[in-house]
Parts: sequence; C-alpha cells; structure tokens
Amino acid sequence: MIKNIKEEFPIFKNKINGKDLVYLDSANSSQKPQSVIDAVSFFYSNEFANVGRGIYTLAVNASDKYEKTRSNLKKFIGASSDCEIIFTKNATESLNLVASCFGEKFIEKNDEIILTETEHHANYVPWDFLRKRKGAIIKFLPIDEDGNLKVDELEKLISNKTKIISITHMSNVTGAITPLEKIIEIAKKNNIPVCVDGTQGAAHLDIDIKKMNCDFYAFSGHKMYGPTGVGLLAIKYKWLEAFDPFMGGGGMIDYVTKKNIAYARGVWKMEAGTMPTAEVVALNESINFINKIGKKNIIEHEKKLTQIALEKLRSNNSVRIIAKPKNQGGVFSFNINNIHSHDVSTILDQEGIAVRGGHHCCQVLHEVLKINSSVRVSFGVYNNESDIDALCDGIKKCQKIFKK
Amino acid sequence: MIKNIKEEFPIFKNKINGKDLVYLDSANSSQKPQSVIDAVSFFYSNEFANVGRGIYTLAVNASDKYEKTRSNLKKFIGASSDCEIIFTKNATESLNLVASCFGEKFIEKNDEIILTETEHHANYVPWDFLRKRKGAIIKFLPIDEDGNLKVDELEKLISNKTKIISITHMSNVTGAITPLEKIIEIAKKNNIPVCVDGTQGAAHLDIDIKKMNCDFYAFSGHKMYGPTGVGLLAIKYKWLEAFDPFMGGGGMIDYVTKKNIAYARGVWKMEAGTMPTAEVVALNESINFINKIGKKNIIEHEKKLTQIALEKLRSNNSVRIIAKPKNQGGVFSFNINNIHSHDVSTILDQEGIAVRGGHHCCQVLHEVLKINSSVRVSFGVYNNESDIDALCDGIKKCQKIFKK
Amino acid sequence: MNIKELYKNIILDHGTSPRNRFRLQNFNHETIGSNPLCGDKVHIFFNVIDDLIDQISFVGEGCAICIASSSVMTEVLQNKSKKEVVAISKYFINVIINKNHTFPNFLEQDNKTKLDSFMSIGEFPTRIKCATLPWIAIESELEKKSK
Amino acid sequence: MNIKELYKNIILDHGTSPRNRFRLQNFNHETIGSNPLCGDKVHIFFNVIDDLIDQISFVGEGCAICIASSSVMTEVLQNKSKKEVVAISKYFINVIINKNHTFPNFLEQDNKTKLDSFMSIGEFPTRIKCATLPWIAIESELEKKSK
Ligand SMILES: Cc1ncc(COP(=O)(O)O)c(C=O)c1O
Ligand SMILES: Cc1ncc(COP(=O)(O)O)c(C=O)c1O
Repeated sequence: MIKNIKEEFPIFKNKINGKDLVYLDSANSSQKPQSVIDAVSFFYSNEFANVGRGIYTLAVNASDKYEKTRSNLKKFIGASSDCEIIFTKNATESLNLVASCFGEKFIEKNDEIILTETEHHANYVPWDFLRKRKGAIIKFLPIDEDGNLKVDELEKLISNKTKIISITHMSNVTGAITPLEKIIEIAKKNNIPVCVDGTQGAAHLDIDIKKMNCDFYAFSGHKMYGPTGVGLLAIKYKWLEAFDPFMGGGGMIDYVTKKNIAYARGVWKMEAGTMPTAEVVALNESINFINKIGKKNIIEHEKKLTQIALEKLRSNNSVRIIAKPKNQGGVFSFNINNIHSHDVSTILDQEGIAVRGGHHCCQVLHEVLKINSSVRVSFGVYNNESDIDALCDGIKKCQKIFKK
Repeated sequence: MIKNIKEEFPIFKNKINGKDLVYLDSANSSQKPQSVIDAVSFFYSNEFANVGRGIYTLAVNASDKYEKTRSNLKKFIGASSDCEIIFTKNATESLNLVASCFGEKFIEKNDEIILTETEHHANYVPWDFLRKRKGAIIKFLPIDEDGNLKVDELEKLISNKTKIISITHMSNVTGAITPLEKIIEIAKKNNIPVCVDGTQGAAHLDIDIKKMNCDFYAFSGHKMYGPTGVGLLAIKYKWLEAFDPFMGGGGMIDYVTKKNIAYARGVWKMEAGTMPTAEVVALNESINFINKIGKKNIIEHEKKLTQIALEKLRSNNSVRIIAKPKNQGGVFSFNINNIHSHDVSTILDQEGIAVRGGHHCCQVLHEVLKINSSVRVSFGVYNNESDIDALCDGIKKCQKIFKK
Repeated sequence: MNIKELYKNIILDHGTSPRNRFRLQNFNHETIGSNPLCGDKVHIFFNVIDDLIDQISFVGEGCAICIASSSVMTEVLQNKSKKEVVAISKYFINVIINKNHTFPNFLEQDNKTKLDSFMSIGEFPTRIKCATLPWIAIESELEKKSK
Repeated sequence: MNIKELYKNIILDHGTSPRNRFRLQNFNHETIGSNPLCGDKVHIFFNVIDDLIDQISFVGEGCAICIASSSVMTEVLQNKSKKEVVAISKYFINVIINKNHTFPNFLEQDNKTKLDSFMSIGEFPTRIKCATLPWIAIESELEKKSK
C-alpha cells in the first residue's frame, strides 16, 4: 500500500532544480495528498458557508462537516468522553492556550513548571511568558549524551510547588520518543497535570489519549498531511470548564450586555471568531488518508527508513549523528565535519533534496549537545529507500565541494 | 465587468433546495472566486513548503509568495512605511492581539476604553477581558435612533484616563459607515490611539490607512473573497516595537537559552509557529480579484443594490428596517411584523435564499434598538437585482405562511 | 419537505398566540432555557403540589417554534407528576429526533397530537433546539431538585 | 547556476580557514551581528585610531559564507577610514543584490576581487543574509557612534 503512495501527492510530479524532489522535511510540514487538496477545492466550490451561525442549508451542512472532523479526530486519538477537541490555528496556539489559561488561574509566583531539554520553542516560550509575567520557575528534565530523557531524575525535580509538566511526544530533532507512560505515571502519582506536545506524534506515532491519560495533547493539521491554518488541542473537559477563554469574540459568548459578558460552555468557549472552516473540513480527509494506510504500517515504514539511513550514514566517517536515542521515530539530525548545516542544505537543494539546517526551533537542545546547528532528516509516508540513496550521494557532493 | 462576475464563483452552479442560490450573507463570509480556489490547489500541488524556516528552493519560493501577499496587502490598504501587516487567523485574533498587548503594557486600573454601541462582539469581548483582569472601564459611544453614531458626544466621553478608542469601520448589522475622519481627528487631538475593526470595510469600503491615520486596522481574509483561516492586522511600527509578543513559539525568537529568551523584531515577533501559508498565498488572488473589478465599482454596485432593496422593502408595510444610517454600505437588517428572524431565515432558505437571523454578534446594538433579533441582508460583488426580487418574493411567502 | 409542514396549524397557532405566557404569582420552581447562538430564551415557572404540577407558565422571546413548544408544553404538563413530565419530555424529544412513536400510556390523545405536530422539525436540524429548549430546561430543573 | 560557483575558492578558503578569527586585546569598538533564523552569529572587534581602522578581528559561528564574509571583511577593512568602510560595505551589498560594479576608486584591485567573489550569492536568496551579516553589523555600529 505504501509502495505507490507517492503517486497520491501531486508535488512529486515537479522537478526541483531539474531533479526529482526528495522531500526529507516532513517534521517541518508534510506534503498534501490529492484527496486533501480536492477536499478544500470541493468545499469552496460547492458547500462554503461560515459555520455555527447561519441556519440556512449551506451553513447547516458546513457546520455538520466541521463537527464531523471533530468527532473523527476524537476517534483518531482515542479520546474518551471526558475529553474534547478545540480547533486552533496551529500547535503553537494550542500550547499558548494551555500555558496562558492554565497560568492565569493556577500559577503563582515561585510555582514550578517542568519542561525538558528537548522541547521545541513552541513548548518553552509560552511558559517563559509565565516566568516573566508571574515569576514562575521553569525546570528542565535533562537528557543523557545519547539524547534520552533522564526520566529517573523526574521525581527529584518535582516539589510541592510543581504545577504542571509539559513535554513533547517525540523530539523534532533527534527523533527520540518520550517514555510518556512512565512520566505521566509519576506525574499522576503526584497529582500534577501533564500537557503533551504531540505535534510530531500525531501522524507518526501510536496515539491513545485515554490510555496515555494526559490532560492536554496539542498538534497541528499541516504536519499530518492536512492543510495549513488549523491546529488542535485535545483537552480534558474539566480543564475546559475551569479555564477562562483564551480569546474573545463572536461564537464564544452566552450573552452580552453593556455591563457584563457570560461565556458559552464547552469547546465553543475557546473557538472565537470565524474558524478555519475549509481547513477543518479538509482535515477530515487527512485522517481518512492516515487511517487508510494504517498507523501501524506508517510507524513501521518510517522506522525502517530511519534505520537504513542511519546505517548508511554511519558508514561515512565524516558524518556525526547528533544523538542515539533508545526509541526513535522517523527523524534524526547530523552534521558533516567542518561543513555548516546551511551549506549542506544549500548544496543538497541543488540535487532536489529538501532538508533543513539550523537549530530547528530547539536552541536549548543544541546548547546541551554543544553544537551550533544540525542538518535534519525527517520521513513521511511518501519516502523510500531511493531518497536515502540520494541523500548519501548528496552528502558526498558536499564533501567533494568542501575538499580544497 | 460586475455583470458577469457571478460566473467566476463556482458555488452558484449549485442548487439549494432545488433553487438557485441567492447568497445574501457576505457580511458573514463571502463566497470564493475560482482564481482563489485554484491558488490554494496550485500551491499545495506544486509549491508547498513551510515558510521562513527552510533554505531549500521550495521553502524559499513559498516564503517569497507569502511576503508578496504582505506587500500587496500594504498597497491594497494604502499603508505607509511606518505601518506593517501581521498575519493572524481571523479579525478576532487581530483584535485580541491589540487588546491583550496594548492592555498588558498601557492599561491600569480605572483607565478608560471607548467603544461604540454598534461593535461586533469581536471588538468588545477582548476589551471586556481587560475590564475583568485589570479593572479598566469601558464607555460606549451611543447611536441615535437611526443608527448613526453620536460623534458629537465623543469629546464628552474622553477624559485624561482614556487610553484607546476602538471602533468599527462599518456596522455589520445596520451597514452604517463610521465617520472615521472625524473620530480619529478628535482622538489624535487628545493623543489617543485608535483601533479600527475593518472587518466589514476591507472588501466593501475605500481604505487609505495613511490618510485615515489609525494605529491599528483589523480584518479577515474570508470576508474579502479569500480563504478561511487567515486574518490581518495593520499596525503602526511603533506599536509593534512597544508590544510584547502575543504568542510564543518558533519563528518569533532572536535567541533562546535556559535562562532567557529574546524576541525577534518586526512582524516576526507576532507570527509564532507555522502560519496559514497556503491561505496567505491564496489571499493574494483575492486582492487581485478585488483590484481587477475596482473598489470604486464595488462600492457603487453594493450601494445601488442596497438602495433598491430598501426601497422595495419599505413598500411592504409589514417590514421594518431596523436603522436608517446617513451613510450606508451594502448591509441592512429588518424584521417582519410578528415573525421571528429565525422563522424568516428558515422559510427563505427553502427558496434558496441565504440570510442570517439573530443578533449577528451584536447583542448590545440589539438591546439599544430594543429588538430581540433581526434578519440581515448583506451584498457582495456577485449579487444583482434578481436576488432582491427573490428576497421580496420570499418575504411575501413568510407572510403567507404566518397568516392564519 | 414542504416548509408548510413545519409551520403546521398547531405550531403557527401556539407560536403566534401562545397560551400561558405570563409570570405565575405563586411558584416553587423556575428555570431558564436559552440558546446563545440564536438568542432564544424562555423562563418557565411552575408550582408543584403533592408531586403534581398544579400550575405552569412561561415568558420569553424566541422564534415561533420555540414559543409554540413552550406554549404546548405548559398545556400538556398541567396536572402531571414529575415522573410523567420526564417521560413526556423524553417522548417529545424522541418524536423529533428519532421519529419514535411509542408513547407513554398515560398521555391523552389530544396532548399526543399536539406533541406529534412537532415531528417534521426533525427535518430542519438547526431548528430542533428551538423546539426542545423548554423541555430540556424543565428536565434539568427536575433532575437538579431530585438530586 | 552551478553550486560550485557559490562555493568558489576564495569563499571556501576563507570559510574553512578564516583569517583574523580571535578576540582583539585592545579595541574601542565591538558589534554583534546575528540571524536568529539560522543561528549565524559573529562578534566583531575593531580599534580605530585617528579615524582609521588599525586592527580588526572577529569570532563567531556560522556557515561557510558567513565566516568567509567576516574573514574577508577583516582583511579588506584594514587601514580604512570610517567613511571608506561605509562605502565598501555599500559596494559589497550592491555587488550581491544588484550586481552593481561601480566600485569606490580607493579600493585596491585584490580587495575588489575578494569582494566580487561573493557575487553569485545573489542567486541564492536565503544565503544573502549570511554574507551581508558582518557588514550590516559594522555599518550600524559606525552609524550609531556618529549620531
Ligand atoms: C464588524 C465585525 N468585526 C469582527 C468580525 C469578526 O471577524 P472574524 O469572525 O473573521 O474573526 C466580524 C465578523 O464576524 C464583523 O462583522
Ligand atoms: C515538537 C514540535 N512542537 C511544536 C511545533 C509547532 O508546530 P506549529 O508550527 O504547527 O505550531 C513543532 C513544529 O514546528 C514541533 O516540531
């Protein structure tokens, strides 16, 4: 099934600098299958209306489709009935919503927030706002030299001031998969809510929110073969009840007078203004696409590619893989001796290979690993072994150009 | 030119309840021309990459297109060089950004914010947050019985505690166009910054931000024939410099360490995380679409339709138009004696006519006008006189059904 | 579905000339049902004596369907026990959503006819809430008190 | 555009074996240029005596182009006046962005050659900043001091 999947992605029909596109940047954003692209067009061409407001036929149908994506997403992540899904604009907004709404109500001066050294800026900067605004303290769960979280040190970090733990599901740099069960077990024992940054998990890892038992799970549509402009937040209902709204506007109110404003209940409270309607509707096709292939097959496919790539790259003495996590998804990063990641990226681009150089929005991690930047390779369903061969050839080309 | 414009909108090829679609809800959201729909598909099919991060060809081209929309938007609204445009998810986020960032830095207890009685909830609820959080005071510039703002009373409302004035460019219920020049002149005389909710203005009124001299202008892509999922905020650069970021995440930082975080400058500071890339790129086609027809022609067309519709409706003794503004755009609202707006909307829907009943996210205005709800009619470029005839026939049908 | 089906005589009659639309002088229960989306809002008053609804009335604003539903409700629930109220409410909601007709055997034929006239609302999904609004309000009031 | 054009000998040479990469002992000016997007960062030190740059050096991390540009800059600006620095900087940026070759007449031929070797960077829009980073930093430092 995965074998011919590339054909479903029209972008691969194009040439990049005269070469076939070798797209190795899915951790940044994934390419879109035809079915998702068509869903956007179809909606605009035949069914478009704003949702939640009008009671005419177009508006009713649009609202139904919008809600259908929500219920399919719940199934997709295995949410139980005490869990809701809020639509946002991206995972970043989802994480800002959690930090801001949780912080506003439950974080006081000197309260502690636990993150990890592997967090993406999206799961650090919003908490830093609370450090600046409220005088909260941020502690970082460290990693070992292989890039594995030192979960054993978590209990030591926890104090009676610890108010929340927020961690990534998978590192977008090293591909290290977080041992969530262990971490959440410890957190729950200490009665601490857990927010999971699932941005890298959603399309690439097994998700069972109910079993995972986290309080929040944030992710993005555009990294799961879906449209840009839509993010998601799975949230336990009790938090939805406890939180004040993140933004104010149409659709999130119960009533409004000059003196006072009462908020709507449930997910509505958090969905102010016109939502990314077409994006949410089309996102349903991304879920269908992933389900059609099967998460299990995707995981297997991407793990296999990663192992093959790592093996090949390790046989090149000038290549240093920056981490060696125990449990790894379809992402890894490397450097070539004496060649900066951006030079690598530029040279590979000439071969049609799209990889990202830099710190990948993880400056803390790079600081800890004592490197300035790295080249990241990340896989999606459409990648195959010939992409890895192209990468290896490209790396040799970099070395050749830099050999004086 | 406007005559055949309907053909550019594929949605009108569909039947609604067996009838031709008569779409009279453009103030809610506009339908999309083929060129905008195609721009989304084309981008996903041939050019998709995340912007601002990668340095490979796809990413560079995507970033260029993204920035091209920004510069075209600046031209579109007549922004001078001291004015920037930030991309958000909708006008609601733009207004929340202003209220939150301005409020955080410049609003203290008992400081005053001036709004008007005609504001959409999107330009009231975010300010109410400051009332709740900071103890600010909100004053409402009143309207007269015809729905015109009593601009003469503005100076009386202003005190040395007045920190900001936030007003709509056009009422989304009565169609009253705000005399912005007068208001902003008074505000500037008193050194008070002005935020304009331009959501109804963008596609329907003349905009010359430089002449207008407002500090903020918020609007939405989806109401200007563009995609959902993208909002805009024009902001004077000095405010962009003064504000702390609204959300934190990737792309808005200068550097990040475990101890501290420094923010990027300019628009980047406000664009955290993966932006609605495809939406911004496609929005460029909406601007082209509007420019192609010409704002002047659009304004004339919509004003004419409004006058024709008002005349026809006024000849029906059971119809009450809820306001009679001096200067009116392509929007008005009405009620039929003894028939609730939702019943009207449902009955019209059976005739293929899409109108919205309710309070249109303007509960304060409805309270002031002493009505519970109203039926709103709003025009776009694709409407014509036969739509008005259909509306008149539909209203008669309502009356017939409700005649016992 | 013809639109005239929706605005049947009973609904139109009760919607435009509602019965029992006033505030009771004496009541020991009151409850408010509202739909922020459309602005419908009904305030229901009722007086329970020996577990029977002795008097019931409502005031409020809303569309014909919401007003008709409230008006019909005040007629149908007269002299019903709390248990019967819940059963009738369930029946009414079932009629609309599932077109399910197995009706409580204590329900009088003329009351059943009134309730059944709301059936076609099931075809207009956005209007279902208008009809069920007063019923859900009274159900939740009774559930609250019985806790 | 062949990639080898970009990584010409001069750039590669200076990019991998940069000159003057150390911290000056004595300096009366310093400035930092950084690109948060890619993490390039150079710290420039220079000592001005009688309006002439007496010594200039840099430290920092970055791609070959950024390092090469910094290295070449420290060579070219030696013994230049503040005014000349600004003129050379404008020339360099023009070479890359506009391929404009009218060069300041005080500029030595070998220095011109070094600067011109960066010309093909104009074809790689995302890399322009890498090359201009140290120049913009020194320009803004000089502008600041002259205000
Ligand atoms: C006057 C006005 N302001 C603000 C908004 C909010 O716009 P959006 O829903 O796109 O955020 C609207 C539309 O709903 C509006 O009509
Ligand atoms: C681990 C992780 N968290 C958060 C984000 C932010 O996602 P987005 O840019 O879609 O908001 C990303 C992607 O950039 C990521 O990789």
